[in-house]
Amino acid sequence: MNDLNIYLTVGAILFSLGLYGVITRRNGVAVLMGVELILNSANVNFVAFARFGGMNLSGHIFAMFVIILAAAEAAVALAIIINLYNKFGTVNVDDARSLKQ
Amino acid sequence: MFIPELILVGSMLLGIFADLFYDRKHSFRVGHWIIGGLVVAALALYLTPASESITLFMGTIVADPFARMFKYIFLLTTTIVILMSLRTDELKTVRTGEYYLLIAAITLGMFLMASSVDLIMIYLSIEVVSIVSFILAGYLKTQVRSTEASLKYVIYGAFSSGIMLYGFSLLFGLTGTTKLFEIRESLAALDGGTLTLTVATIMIMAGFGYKISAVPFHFWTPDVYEGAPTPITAFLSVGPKAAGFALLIRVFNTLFTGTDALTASVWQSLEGLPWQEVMAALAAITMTLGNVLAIQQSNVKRLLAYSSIAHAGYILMGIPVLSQSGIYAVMFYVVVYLFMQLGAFFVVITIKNKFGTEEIEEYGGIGFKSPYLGVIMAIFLFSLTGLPPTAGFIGKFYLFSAVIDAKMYWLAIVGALNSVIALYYYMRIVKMMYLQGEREDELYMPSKFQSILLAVLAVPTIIFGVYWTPIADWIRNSLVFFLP
Amino acid sequence: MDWNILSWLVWLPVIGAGLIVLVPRDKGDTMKWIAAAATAFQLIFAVLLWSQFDSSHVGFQFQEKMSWIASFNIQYYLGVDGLSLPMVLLTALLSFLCVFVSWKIDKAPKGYFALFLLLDAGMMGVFLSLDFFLFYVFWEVMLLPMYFLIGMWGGPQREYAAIKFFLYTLAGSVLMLVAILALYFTCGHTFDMTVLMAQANDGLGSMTWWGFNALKVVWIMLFIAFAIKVPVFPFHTWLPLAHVEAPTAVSVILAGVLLKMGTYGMLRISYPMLPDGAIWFAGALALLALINIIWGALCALAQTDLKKMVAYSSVSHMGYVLLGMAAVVAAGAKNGGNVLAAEAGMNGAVLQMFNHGTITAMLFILVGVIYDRAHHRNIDGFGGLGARMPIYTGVVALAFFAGLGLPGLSGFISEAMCFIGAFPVFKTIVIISTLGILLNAAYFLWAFQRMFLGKLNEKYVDLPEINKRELFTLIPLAVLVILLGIYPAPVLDVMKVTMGHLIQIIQQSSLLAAF
Amino acid sequence: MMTFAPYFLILPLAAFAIQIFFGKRLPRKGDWVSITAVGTTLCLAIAMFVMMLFLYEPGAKAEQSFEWFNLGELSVKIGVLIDNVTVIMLLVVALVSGLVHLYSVGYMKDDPRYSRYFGYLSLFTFSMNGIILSNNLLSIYMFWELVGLSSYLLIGFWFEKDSAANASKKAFLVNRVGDIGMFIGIMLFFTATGSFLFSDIFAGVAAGALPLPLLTVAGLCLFAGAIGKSAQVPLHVWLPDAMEGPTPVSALIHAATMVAAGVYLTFRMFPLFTPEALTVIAYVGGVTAIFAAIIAVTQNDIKRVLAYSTVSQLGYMVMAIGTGAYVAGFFHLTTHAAFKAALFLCSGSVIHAMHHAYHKLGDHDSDPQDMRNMGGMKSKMKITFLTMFMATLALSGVPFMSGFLSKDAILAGTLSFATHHPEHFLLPLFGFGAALLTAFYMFRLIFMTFYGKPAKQEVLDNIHESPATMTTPLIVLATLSIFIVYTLPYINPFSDHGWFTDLIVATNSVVPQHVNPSAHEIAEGIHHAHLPAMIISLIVAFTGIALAVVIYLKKKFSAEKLAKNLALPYKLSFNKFFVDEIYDRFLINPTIKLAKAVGFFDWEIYDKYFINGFGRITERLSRFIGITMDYDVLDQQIVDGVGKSTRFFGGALKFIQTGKIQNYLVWVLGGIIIIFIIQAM
Repeated sequence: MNDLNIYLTVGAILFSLGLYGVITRRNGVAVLMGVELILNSANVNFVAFARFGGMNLSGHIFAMFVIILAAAEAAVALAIIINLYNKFGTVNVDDARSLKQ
Repeated sequence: MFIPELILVGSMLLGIFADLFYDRKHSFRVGHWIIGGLVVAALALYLTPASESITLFMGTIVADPFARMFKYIFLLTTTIVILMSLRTDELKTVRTGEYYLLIAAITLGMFLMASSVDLIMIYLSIEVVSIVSFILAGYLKTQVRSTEASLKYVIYGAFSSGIMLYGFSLLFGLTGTTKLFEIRESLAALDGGTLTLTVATIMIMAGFGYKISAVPFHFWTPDVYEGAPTPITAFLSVGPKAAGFALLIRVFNTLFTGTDALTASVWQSLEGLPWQEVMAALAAITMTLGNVLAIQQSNVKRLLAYSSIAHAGYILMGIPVLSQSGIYAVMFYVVVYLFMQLGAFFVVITIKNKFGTEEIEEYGGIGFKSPYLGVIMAIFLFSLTGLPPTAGFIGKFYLFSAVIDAKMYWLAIVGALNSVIALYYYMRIVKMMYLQGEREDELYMPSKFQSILLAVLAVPTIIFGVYWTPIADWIRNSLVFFLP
Repeated sequence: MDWNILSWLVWLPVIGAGLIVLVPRDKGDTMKWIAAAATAFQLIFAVLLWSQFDSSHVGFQFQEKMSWIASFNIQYYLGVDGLSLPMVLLTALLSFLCVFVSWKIDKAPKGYFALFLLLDAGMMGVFLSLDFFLFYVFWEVMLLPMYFLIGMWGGPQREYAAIKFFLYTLAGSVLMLVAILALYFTCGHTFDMTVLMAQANDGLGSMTWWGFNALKVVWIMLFIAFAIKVPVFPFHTWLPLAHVEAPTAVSVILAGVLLKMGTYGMLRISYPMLPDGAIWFAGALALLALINIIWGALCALAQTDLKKMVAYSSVSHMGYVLLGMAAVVAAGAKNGGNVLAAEAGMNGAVLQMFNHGTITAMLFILVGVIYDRAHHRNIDGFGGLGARMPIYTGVVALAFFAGLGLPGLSGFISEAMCFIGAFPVFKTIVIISTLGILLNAAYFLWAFQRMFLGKLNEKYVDLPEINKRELFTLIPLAVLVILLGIYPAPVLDVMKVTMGHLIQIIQQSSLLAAF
Repeated sequence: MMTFAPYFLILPLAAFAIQIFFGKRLPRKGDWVSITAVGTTLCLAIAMFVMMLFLYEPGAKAEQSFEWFNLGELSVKIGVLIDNVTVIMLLVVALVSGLVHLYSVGYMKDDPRYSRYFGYLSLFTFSMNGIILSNNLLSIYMFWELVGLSSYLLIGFWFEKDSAANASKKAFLVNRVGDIGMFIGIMLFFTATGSFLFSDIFAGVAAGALPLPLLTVAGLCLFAGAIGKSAQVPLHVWLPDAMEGPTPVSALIHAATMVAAGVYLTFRMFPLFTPEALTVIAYVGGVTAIFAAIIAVTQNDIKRVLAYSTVSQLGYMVMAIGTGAYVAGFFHLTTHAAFKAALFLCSGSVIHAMHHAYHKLGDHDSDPQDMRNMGGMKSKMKITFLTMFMATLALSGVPFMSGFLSKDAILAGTLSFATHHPEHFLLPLFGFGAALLTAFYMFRLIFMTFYGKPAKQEVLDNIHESPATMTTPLIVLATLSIFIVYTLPYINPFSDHGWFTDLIVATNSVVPQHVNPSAHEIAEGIHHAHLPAMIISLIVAFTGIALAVVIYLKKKFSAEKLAKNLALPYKLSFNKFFVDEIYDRFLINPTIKLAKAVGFFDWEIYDKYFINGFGRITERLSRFIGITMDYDVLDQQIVDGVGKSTRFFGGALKFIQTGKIQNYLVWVLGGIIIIFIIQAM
């Protein structure tokens, strides 16, 4: 199989791992890492397509933006998790369950 | 032109600067600055030629009547929400300077959402709105519920935007470009839908679905709405939702339809990709689930949250119709929905301030304690139910007519029966306010400012129910998309 | 008539309501007098309208038409014909009387009378509007005041009754909304009833939805919407509850006017717009009529609550109306074009609507009178009142005998016309439903005996006799009941041309030959 | 004559209105209002009668119709028909009614609702005249129910008595059963001929508007009305109970006039009846005659005896019409009106006397109507006794009395009918049997009341003759039961030939294809059967009287012993063959039960569980979805599932980690996958 598919496979695996992490990790930080994985899997795709698809650079640009936003998102999320830690004394997302039906 | 956006940014910077000089007590004054900025922006928007439709920044965003109309909606929503926030007791405890700045930032994000035509810009704008809303949802750091709401919101948001992003990447791979119109060309060129395209579509749908809180991407809504400060809840249930719909309309009708979309009055979905059945089904499920779940809520904010899911379902009906009249109905409903939803929330805030409760059971006799609030609330609730002669009825009327015009009778009947369910739980509030309790001797009249703001929201709700030709025309004129 | 009398009829109560809202809330009597004045003027206008009406003229008179929402081709379009005129008079009369019936309301009189006038306006609007959209708006607008009137001034179970009424009716009317829009888009993008009458039948007849003939689907949707109001058998259970819980005046309006809207809607909309549907459905309609008559009568026979008994008697009596309406197919070719029967049935149906309006109004007012004195409505709880309150007993006797269709009182002639009309087509059904005559007599006489005959129940030795105000509300109705019983021609003359025209429309339908 | 007609309706109606609204405030409680009204009608009736006599033309007939209302094509006409029959009926009603008014002045003297009583009487007179004058089925039906109303009001006049209240309700409802049949008949005729007028209907039927079987049915439906009104079997049950009303009312309504209305209707409709219909009618009449007579034999309540005898006599008339001898039937109607009214008024005066006697003795328990408490009154109440005796002779069919002539004619009719149709031999048997019993029970009544010893002597001592207002009517009516009144100008006590039979001419049937015998043939047959009939009837009448004498006067056998020996028939007769009990058991109670069941189902089951079911289902659904979305459930079901599956796919995973917010995400994934599946398909 050619190079593009290798990259895509890598991206897909990353994506799945990310999903799995987001869904199964209790630790808030770990969950965030799962999200990062998902985003980066997308980045891998973008770059791969841009490179092997023999196309313009917009793929790379997109990846750049995603990285930036991921950083911003992570910053906000971490802040919130810290706040959570102050409130609940833990970073386990599943301890926050005061809001329910 | 980009001037209104620039003005927004400017007023934001100004606000940050001004905030330095306010102490904790007076930092709410920033809100006034921002309102000023919004007004000026509105003015600027008004001054830009109405029918212009151009692209900016290398074709990443457009300025066309469609976007323009939504910008007005955003400005109005933001202004009202800021006015609410200035009056709510929830925010008395914290320093609110940044709060208003962040709201302004969201407004900017929504502006971009309504007008972006490039995948990058779409993702960017969505993230701007999302990230800031995360912060606002958790703005009351000291409150457990608020913190928890923001946590759930952020994880959920990041997750679904991630999925959407992955979908974008696939789409990009299929077509090799990020510009909607070019993507559309190549999609039309590539015969039939491939599996990849389907996957991409659905992943994107997930991203948008999360923004407009459509089933099954709605789970964050009740918790976040209940946890967040009420003005933010009101804001989230109107502003970003409207932006989401604007984006949804633009993207889906640009990408996944036959090339005649946005010009013809009725068009087809991209062949090999019959997404409108799915969308219709989503609409039906969304409104039903929203209503059915709203029935058993005991907390008014939560009830309104679920009902807002139901309303998303109604609005969603207009999109799979794939016709001008469908989009028209959506825009109309968004306008109407703005008034009644914000109004209902503001009444909730006022009642919370005065009587200190959000529980339906404790609303007993408010209609007698404060006739003004009672009547106003009743108007909003009837409108939300969709009873004539209120604007809500007209909104539903347009939606149903669009659906029926497209011969989707089953969807129309589902929607109609749903409004019966809706009647039940909205009436529960009315029942508590009026059918309980007895005549009181001293009546509570909200402050002049609140009364006026309530009237400002309530009067259109009635007027547009009786004579809505003006906004009808306005919307008809704004039903013009940029085309390359 | 260059001044828009119809608009006045509709909007006068709204003006009244506006004034009442302005009155300071401790001035109860002022409000009552304002309400009385508004409804009195309305009544005068209605009588004026009656006198000016040209009964020899087919089609709508005093039309008022102006564009409302041009973009959707919605009009503000009012008009009156032989079908709506009696209903208009009935509405005006009952509203006027009911103001005095509810004179003793002292809980939040401002809200009560304002809402009552709004209700009045809504009913007038329904009977007068010729634009389908306008019709629907009025139809819905009526619900809100009704909800509050039952819910705030009603009996112990009022909240449940109110919401049940509301849900029931709304469930029907949303279907009507869908039907309206279907008509709009299939029949020339208009809500103008007169146009729809011309186009709807052919417009829908050709289409099929989900394998059904579109016309039948629309007919069914409309029928359910109206049947819930009538109420036709499976949809009738909101009625006893709502009537029992509602305050007297509201029960009067509910039974006297609102029930008529169902049958009015069928005659105004379903029949002329979808004659094929009317013929296709006539058999079922007759059957439902039979069930209504017998079922309602049996239920009434079983009741111990006087008001509930009267409520169920309404179910039974509205069955006669349906029977008369089903008779229209007698004009069909297959039935030998028996126009006589069709006329008897259709006119009988409308006359029955009017007469039942007056009779049942009397009955509910009388129930209210005794309830105000004894504070219960248990039939077995009284006894021998005839000796104690002779005048009241006399009036009740009049009302009861009118209710059981005694000749010489208005109920008889309309019921007889309905039967005679339907007889040639639906022999068996009519013969069975004549049992209704017997059952009606049974429960009315039985109740009368249990309440007024026999030994005087010593609990009520000093029950006060009916007072002047109450008599004032009853006498006009009583007079109408007797006069129309002896000489129904005045009302019939007003409606017969319209009805004849309607029958012609049905006759022209293509299905009729095949029926 | 036509000009007189309106007054027969207007005057009594006006009197009714005045009495109801102002009666209490008028001098003498306004009895004079009603009396004047009915008196005037009486004068008018007499005037018309005289005119009729002098015109002396059998077929005399004046008719006038006007449009009541029209609906375009359909025009409903009603109107007035005056012929000899009408005139005679008017006279009968006016006369009896007038006398009863007069009588009531004394009888009802100190009743609290005196004025209302006269109002009701006027209402009755109004509606009865309406029936007589109508020339169409519609207005007949209307007045038909109105007499029902007035009878309801008068039976229940003393409504404090539960028995009276029940009786009135029963009367109205039982009549309504018949009326429904009548209404169906009217609808049949209207559907066929498009009109309610007799003339149109006759013409239409003659033209064959209805096929014969249908015509039979229609005729019988009309006759059902008569069954109800004239208390024929099986709807006779209301009449005996109706005796709860004041006695003058029983005389007027339930003996002389209203109950005759059924016969009158059958008489009017005679031309419409097919032979089959007539046969049915004849048998209904015959059975009624014998059936009621049997019951009358054992009753002890003086009024009930008379009530059953009324039923039985009405049966005679109906049977006469059924057998075609309908002139005789109408003749009997007339004569019967006189002497039966007399009998009732006499019994009234007896009861009046007894009542006062008991009242004076302060005895409120004993029943003043029970014949066992009476006896020996002959000496005390001469006038009453004499008049009653005459009337009894008339009723028992003793020569020189009107009853003899009319009953004789009827029997002749049945006899000739039986000779033409031997298979119907039962009818004459019924007739003569009834005649025998009639004579028997009437004299039983006379002997028990006026002869022998009273149960309590002191009661007898306090008996006084009634006032003149009461006795005058008795005398008048008694005189009217002498044969000569009806046979003038001929004076032959053994032939009914006279002005009456001359003026009342038989009309031919309009039934197509001449299936019915013509009036002439019928008349011939009757003429031939005349002599044998007379002989037999004389024999049976005197046998009956003799039996009565032996048992009740000479006391040769004791009635009690007889009763014991004939236990079963006695029981049956005494308990009126348990008809009421049967109806209660098998008709009324089941209906009430059904009603209760339906009411219960409608309210407690259909509404509660089905209609509210929708609401409840929605509620449940919401709760259910709420729960499934609740976290704990999700932990167990979904997430563990995901965990397991991930372990299954992903390989080694020590333990399942689960989160709460993540449950949402699981749902999102699930949703995406589902959508994908749908979409991909």
